[in-house]
Formats: sequence, structure tokens, C-alpha cells
Amino acid sequence: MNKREIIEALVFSASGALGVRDILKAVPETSLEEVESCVADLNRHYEETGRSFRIDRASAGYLFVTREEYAPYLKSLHTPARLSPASLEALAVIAYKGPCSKQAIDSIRGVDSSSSLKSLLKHQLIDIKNGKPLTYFTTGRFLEVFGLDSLSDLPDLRQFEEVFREEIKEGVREEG
Amino acid sequence: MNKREIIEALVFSASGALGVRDILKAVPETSLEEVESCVADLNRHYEETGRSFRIDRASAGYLFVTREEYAPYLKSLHTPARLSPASLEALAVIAYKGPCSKQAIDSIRGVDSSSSLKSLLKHQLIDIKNGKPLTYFTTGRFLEVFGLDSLSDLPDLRQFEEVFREEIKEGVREEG
Amino acid sequence: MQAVQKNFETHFVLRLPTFEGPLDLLLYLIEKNRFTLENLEVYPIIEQYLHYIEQAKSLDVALAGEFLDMASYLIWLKSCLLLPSSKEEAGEVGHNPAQDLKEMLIAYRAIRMASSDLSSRPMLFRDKFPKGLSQEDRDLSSLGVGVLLQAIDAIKSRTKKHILNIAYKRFNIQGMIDRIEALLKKKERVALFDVAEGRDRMEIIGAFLAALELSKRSIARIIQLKLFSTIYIARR
Repeated sequence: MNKREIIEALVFSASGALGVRDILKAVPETSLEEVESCVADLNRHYEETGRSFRIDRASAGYLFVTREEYAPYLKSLHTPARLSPASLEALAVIAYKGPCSKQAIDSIRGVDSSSSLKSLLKHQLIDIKNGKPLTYFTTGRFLEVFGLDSLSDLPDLRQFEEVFREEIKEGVREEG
Repeated sequence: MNKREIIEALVFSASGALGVRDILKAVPETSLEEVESCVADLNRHYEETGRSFRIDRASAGYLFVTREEYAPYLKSLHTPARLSPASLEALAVIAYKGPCSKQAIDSIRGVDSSSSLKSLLKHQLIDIKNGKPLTYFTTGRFLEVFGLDSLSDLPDLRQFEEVFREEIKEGVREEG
Repeated sequence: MQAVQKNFETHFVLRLPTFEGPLDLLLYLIEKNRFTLENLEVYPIIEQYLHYIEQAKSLDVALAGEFLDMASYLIWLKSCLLLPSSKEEAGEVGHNPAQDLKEMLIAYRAIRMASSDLSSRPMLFRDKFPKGLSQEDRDLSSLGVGVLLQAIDAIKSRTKKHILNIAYKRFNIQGMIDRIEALLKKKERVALFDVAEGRDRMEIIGAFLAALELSKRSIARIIQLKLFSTIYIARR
């Protein structure tokens, strides 16, 4: 296998820009110069064969981008919303415990949930109910995203103990 | 600009699998057949020019992936997903018999599947439906991960039972 | 047969393979003996299984409960095979227990083959990697409730407290007996799991103890047609 294509696969599969150091670590016996010339080589190849993408070099490292002339066609693509694990935790608490106050959420999670709540509000998965204190509850959009008819469709947590119990005994058998 | 390259740019810049419908929406005056033939064309081109990636087709749509032979070189970048034999067994039961209860899974495997279910949930290969009992079913991610269009792409389970019988008959002949 | 068995003994004392479960072990024994499921001789397999369990115990190998459950099932099966007179009783429920074992093994073996078929396919995030997407990415469009339950589990294991106040109800057996009796008035038989409505473990244990008590008092019978199948409580 060619070093050039290994570098291509690395940059291709990375989520975000890939630092040169990561490339040097992944491809043994390579020099910085070699990486640079491989990337230049690939870009020349893409250009010659009329590919719609190229590898750009940004401060953080190498990154695949589509060529500018394709931008108008890509407008219709929506960037899917992503939720962080922290946001998912806050969302789960609100779904099962809501409507509940930020203080309640924080105390259950053991950490501050400000940024998670902000992100959930932005994605319209939760909404705020006025009062003292303000309380949070899940929205219709939440049901839609999770394919639920109503909150009562959420799996019963007590039943779910069938999977999330006896971790010590079972944990040994299974890798993460 | 070529339709083929527009489709390439679309699949390339989508995060996650891109549905055929999204492609048809973004590229005016295209048919399903045309999309399919463009993708086949692109894949042929990638193969001929020794690219390290190709476009895969799975349930949700088209997805750019690296070729299998590069996986060893990508290890330092991605921790490969690993499913234990137990988890794979539980996954097979759910794929073939799902939606089904944990009890049904345990009964076919003859062992408790808690930790396997947990691991499968973590990999988003299965999901849960509320009810008494809770039932488990495979997700779209499952199809994507195993490169399946739908569950009906899986080989017939009866076929495996037959294989067993055949295999065993041969064994007998040997001995006889 | 004797020779095969001897050979087998020395073999597994040296090498204690790890098995996924009792069915896995049974299939191993069947393959070792070159039996077929069609003309499987159940008796020697039972003997070897029980022998294996004994060996494992004497070597202080920690055995999962399932292996022991299977052992007691096989002891029961052996007694059925040895006592043809018990056939009548079995005939009442309408099947042959040795056939049950075969069916169980065929079904398990098919699943095992299906799982190796799955595993042999190029797997995303193992054999191939998507462009610019990490395994941990949680795209909103692909979320299911499983993700929420996992989030709750993550909170639990981090904070080490049962955040959702899962209150284990204390069961009392008399209450459970009353519940079963009421159910049996309406129906010929009820599944043990349906008696324990909340499905938590303490409740199921309570239901089971209540069923035993009713059986002792000859008010109900406990029926389980085969290993791992549903336990029913039936009116007498």
C-alpha cells in the first residue's frame, strides 16, 4: 500500500482537521516533507481527474473540503444537529423528571447544566415554563425526534434495570 | 459542471449517510437511476485510480467510507468498535427476532444478556420500545454499520439451521 | 463410546475452554462426539455435561448460574429418559423433552451462525470509517430512547446514587398469594411475570414464593414446559 493513500485515508476519516503530528504517528518512517509532498500529489491528482474536493491546509492541520464552485449545490444540505453527552444527560433528566428547575437538574447530574440547557433550548427540544423557579420541560419536537407519541412512551426505568444492574458481575465479561 | 461531481460533492460534504431524496432535491432534473449510475461510475473511478475510499450504500443512503485494507493504518486515529461474541449473538437474535424482550433473547442464548444489551445500546445498534416487557429492536445505525439496505437483506435463519443439518450428515459419513 | 469419553476427559482437564453459556458447551460436546442433532444421543451428552460441571467445580472455576441451571435441567431430563413410565405425564403436556433440547440447540446454533455472518461483514468503525464522522457523534436524526437511558446510566455511575428514586416496594407474600388467587379466579393459568406487575426482582421473587406456597397447599400448580420458558401458575 502506498504512503500517499494511507495519508489520504487518514485525513479522510478524521473528524475535523488532522494535525501533521497525528499523521507522522500513524505512518511510520515518514518525514514532514514527505507528508507535504504526498498531499500536494493527491491534490494534483484530484484536480486532474476533476474531483469535487481537495485537501486544504489550515493551522490545525489537513482537512478535506469541497471546491468552491460546488457550494451553491450544497446549500440544501442541512448540518445535522449534534448533542453533547452532557446535553443528553440534561435532556434525559428533564424527560423523566420534568418539568423541573435548573437546580434540580444540576443536583441530579452533580454538575452545572447551563450550557446544556442552552443547547437544548436552541434545538427546541425543551422549553421554559414561567414561575419561581423557572422550570424546564420537553417539547413536541422532542417527541418527534425520539419517535414518541407521548412522554408515557418513555421506557419504564424500573423495568430497564434489567439491563443496567449488576454491573460488577457482568462488567468483567464485556469490554466497554 | 458535471452531475456526477455534484453528487460526489453532496455525499462528500454530508455528515452521515445522505438519503437519495436529499440528492434528488439538491440536483435538479435527476432520476433515481441516474444517481445510482453516477455513484457506480464514481466508485469505478476511485477503484481505477487507487483511491483509499468508496461510496457505500446502506439503509439511510450513500456514505463515503475508507476501504477495508486501510483499517490497520487508521487504528491510531480511531479506536475500532469491538463487539464481543456475546454481544454479536444478542445482536443477531434482535436482528432476526426483534422486536423482542430480554427474556426471549436470554432464552435463545441460554444466558443473561444484560451486559450485551448495554453494549449494543451504547453502540446505537439497538433501541428500546416501551411496553411490558420492554422490547429491543435494531436501529438504522445497525443497517448502516453492517452495510445492509434492510433487515430482509440478512440471510434466512432457516438456511443456517439447514447448514447445521447438512454439516452433521457429512460428519456421520466420514465416520461411517 | 467409552474411549471417546476418556479421551474427552483428559482433553478438557488440560484445556478448559471458555464457553459463552451452557448451550455453547453442549454444542461443543456434540461436536466433540461427532453426534448429529438428528440422531443425537442425549444420554452421553448429559453425562459429559454433568462431568464437565463437576470438573469445573473441583478446579474452582467460577461457573455462571446458567451452567448450573442447565445441569439441573439435564438431571431432570435424564430421569425422564430413564423412566419410560413418566412418559405418560409428559404426554399430557404433549411433547418429548429430548426433542425440546434439540430444538433449543438448533435455534441457538442458527443464531450463532447468524452472528458470525454479521461479524464477517465489513463493519463501520471497525473495518471502514466514514468520512469525517466519529463514532461518538450523536446526530439528532438518529437518536432513540436508548440514548436517554444510557445518559441516565452515565449520571448514575458518576454520582453513584439512584437519582430517580427507584423505590423497591417491599412485598408481602400474603398479599402476593391474594393477588394470584384473584387472578386464578379469572383465568385458568397466569404467567409468573404477569403476577409481578412491576417486574422488579424482589417482586418476582415474592410472586415465586407465593406460587410455591399455593402449590404446597394444593391450590395451584407451577408449570414450566422447558428450560428458560415462561413459568405459569395454574389453577388446580
